[in-house]
Amino acid sequence: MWNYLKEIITGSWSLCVGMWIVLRHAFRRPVTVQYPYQSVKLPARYRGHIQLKFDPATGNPKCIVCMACQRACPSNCIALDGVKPEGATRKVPTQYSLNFTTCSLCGLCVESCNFDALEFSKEYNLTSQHKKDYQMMDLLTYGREAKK
Amino acid sequence: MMAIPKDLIMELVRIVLYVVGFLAFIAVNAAYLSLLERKVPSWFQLRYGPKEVGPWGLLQPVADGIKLCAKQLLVQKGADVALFKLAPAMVVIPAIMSAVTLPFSETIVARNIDLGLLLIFSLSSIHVIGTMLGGWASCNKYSGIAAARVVAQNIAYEIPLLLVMVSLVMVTHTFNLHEIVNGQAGGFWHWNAFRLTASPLMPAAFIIYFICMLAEANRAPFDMLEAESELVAGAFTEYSGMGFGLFFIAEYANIVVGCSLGTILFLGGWHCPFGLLPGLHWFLIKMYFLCFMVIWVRWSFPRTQFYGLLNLSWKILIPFALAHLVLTSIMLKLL
Amino acid sequence: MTLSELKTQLASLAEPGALISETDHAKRGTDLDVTVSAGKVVAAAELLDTARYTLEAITGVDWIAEKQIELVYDYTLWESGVRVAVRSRISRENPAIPTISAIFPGANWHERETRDFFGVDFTGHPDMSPLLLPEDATFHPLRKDFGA
Amino acid sequence: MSIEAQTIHRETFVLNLGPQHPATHGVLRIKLTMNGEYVEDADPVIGYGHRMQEKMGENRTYAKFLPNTARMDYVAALFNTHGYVCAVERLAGITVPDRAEYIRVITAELNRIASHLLWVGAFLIDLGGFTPLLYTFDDREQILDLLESITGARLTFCYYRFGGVCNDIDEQFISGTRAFIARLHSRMPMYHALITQNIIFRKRCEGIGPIPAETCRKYGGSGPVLRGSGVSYDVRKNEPYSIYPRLDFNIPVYQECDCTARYKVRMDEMVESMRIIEQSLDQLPAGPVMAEKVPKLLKPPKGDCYFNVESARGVFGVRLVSDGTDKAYRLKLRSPCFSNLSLFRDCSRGMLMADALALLGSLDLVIPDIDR
Repeated sequence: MWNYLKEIITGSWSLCVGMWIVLRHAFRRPVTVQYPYQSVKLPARYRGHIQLKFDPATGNPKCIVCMACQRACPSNCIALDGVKPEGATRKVPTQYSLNFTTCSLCGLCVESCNFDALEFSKEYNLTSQHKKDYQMMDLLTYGREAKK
Repeated sequence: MMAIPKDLIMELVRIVLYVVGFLAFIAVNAAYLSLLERKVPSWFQLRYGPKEVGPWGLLQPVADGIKLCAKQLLVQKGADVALFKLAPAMVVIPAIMSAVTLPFSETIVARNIDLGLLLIFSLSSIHVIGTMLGGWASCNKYSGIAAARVVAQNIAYEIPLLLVMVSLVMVTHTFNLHEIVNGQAGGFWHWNAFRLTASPLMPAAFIIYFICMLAEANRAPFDMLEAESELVAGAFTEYSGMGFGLFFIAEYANIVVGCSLGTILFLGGWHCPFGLLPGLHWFLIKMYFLCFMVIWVRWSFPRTQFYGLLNLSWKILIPFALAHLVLTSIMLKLL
Repeated sequence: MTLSELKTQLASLAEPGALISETDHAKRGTDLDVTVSAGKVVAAAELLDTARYTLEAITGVDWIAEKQIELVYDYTLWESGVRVAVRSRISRENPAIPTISAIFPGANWHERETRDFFGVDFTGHPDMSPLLLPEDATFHPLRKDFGA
Repeated sequence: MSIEAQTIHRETFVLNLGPQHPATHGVLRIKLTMNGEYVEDADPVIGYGHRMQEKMGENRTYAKFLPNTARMDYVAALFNTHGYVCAVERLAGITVPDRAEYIRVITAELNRIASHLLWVGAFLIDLGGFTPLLYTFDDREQILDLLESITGARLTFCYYRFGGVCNDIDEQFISGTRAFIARLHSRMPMYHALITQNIIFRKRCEGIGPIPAETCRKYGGSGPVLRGSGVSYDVRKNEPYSIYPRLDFNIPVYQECDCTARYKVRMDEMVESMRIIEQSLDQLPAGPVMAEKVPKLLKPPKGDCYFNVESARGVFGVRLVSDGTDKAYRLKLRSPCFSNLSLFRDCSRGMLMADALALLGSLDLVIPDIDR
């Protein structure tokens, strides 16, 4: 009998405590971020899709078409090509396209780059109605536009 | 041509006015309680809740209503079409009809019936059958389980509820809601919930009533019939559009009626706690406070287990209600 | 049962000339590595069951050059962290091995998975229907001749 | 039993729980044979999210498989990566610098807390309580922010490399982690008052879903499920790896075998993980975070090895067979949830449906980890 009453009392008390805790939270500020109006600050190491780095002096990509990123990619989503202009010491990319639909944003390509030519974009508001827009992302033009 | 008596016309106008009034009252309450049901947990849970549609999301229920009306009412293969379509109506009509005898204030009452309390309890039993039929007619196993649960649950909870009511009627000597309220005039110490002279267990009786009301309205933590982590949406799984909308309205209508009844029976109806300025506003304040409690309870606790719910009823609520009944009768005899 | 006792008992199960070696836990992750014939897998499981080992995983390795499939049963003793690998090699053409699911019910799923991936038939298994692959799958993807 | 009673007893029906059901947390389907509300038989059907990760491990180089490891148990992704890199390191004989080992432990334990916080919330959802989920997510977000600041991702971290980690941690991370630990310490009493003490929660968990230790042994159950059954087995203690032997922590064990025991194990593990993180931060040595001379194209010598780590859900094992080339010859991934789910059929027999779902929730399943 005593246990019966004790359980009722402790049980009811636990319910009251629970309700009190929940009520106390009602007077705190919401912690959610209202996305289209507000956005969180992305950390410096945020892994977005990749983009080419450009030499600020010449405006040309730093990439020398060594193909290390292409080899490092687990999903084979980087395709690049380059030529060696007359008199130049190194190659320049003529085409650098990223298949963003298969990219898993692992960052192995950026890590593999020995020439500091690749970086992560901070752009995450990417949307399109056509798959092909992201199947062949031309990073040469994309990077230049982003710079402007 | 026979002249229509003026009294009859007045009566007809009165009836029409009350019918429209009640429908509007229940509909607006259902709509805005559903908004409150989303706003209150958002405060508890450190979020904003609906805020896009109208200022503070005030037009959200309207948007919801339009959405529900625009949706097609699907009836799946194998369902008992007649019962399937009848069930939402069977649930929502008694809930609205119960409002007929509720005295909102000294003057605002549709029909002051001597056996008002009895009428409300008989009506509130019908919606159980409606929910059961809805679950049964859905031809869905989850709904079928829910239909079986709802019957067992409501039988278990009618008993302590009615035991509490019997003792209350013994104290008040009437079934008439209007008279019950007037018996509690003059300060909160006269309210039935605190009338310790009638029985020391009166506050417990109020809590029993509140718990039973939650169970009757199938509200969390007793929402066995739409336990979404077990039964998807229980009896309402197969309903779409306004079929679901009616169940939804009925749920909130039941809360409103239940909270109103709690206010009338235990919290002194339209009377002020300090004996000042009685009126509709006090009734509404008390009723919405109870509604808030209902929502608060829902978002604080996990769901009970089915046998836990029956254990609570048979092992705790019924013994207490019986003790209360015995005490009341003894006190009544002695004093 | 100490490790050396277990070793002698397992050695009695192993075929003459078969490999039974105490391996370095730090380098291999196992303490005892024993190869038994297909018929003795159940006996080994019984022995390890009485020694209160638990079955961690069953897996196959397709040795296509040797036309064999090797099954590896990993057992662990909780108290000491000792791991015993029981191996058995069976023909690749018609792979069949008795089930140990009667001794370790947990082997049921591991064996079904191995059947999915390698096509090994576990004789006496209560239900050999595909577990992870679609129910109508007729291919065995982890065989080396399965094109990726 | 009379013939009539027998026929009544036989009246069972099959209930298809999932693949889309609120309680299955993903694409898990359970064929329930029900006798009224009682479960007569529960047959889990898995494989809806099967991606053949093991084959992918065989047809790409060792480094290229790293991103995949985060996509199995995505709630506790670092443990899978940890198991994989440790197995490869064991086979290739790479020693990891101390600082990298410490960073691995710190981040992995943070991940464990995040995973357990998610579980507490999701378990309460299974039981019908919504509000705790939002509170645990509030705390979990802090961890994800911390991990994002050093790994660049919130879920699919891909942080460990063969021979170390890819990025060093900074002062901001260290102070942020200490602040988080202080915060979670102050929140624990609230969780206990809101959840552990709650009478409804207790009634729904105490004595529900017993899993005897022997069943765990027969099925290979591990992790909090096993420790809730009274067996003190934790890879970190019983088969120590990384720097765990240097740290002082306890393995919470409860004897009750029920859902409450599993819940309490996880709650206590969070506290223990915080102790581990604090000690690791105190002891954190300076130095490089990558071993020198790890070739870009790793070719471990011929042979095979096994490596176990204690993931948030149990024992995550990797069996690696190398033929000396740059790709694994065979990569077996032993997932904890796979074994933990396999005992569900045995343990749920005769339970009420709601209790069986509480048991299912208490196993802490991540379906892509089962399907791989």
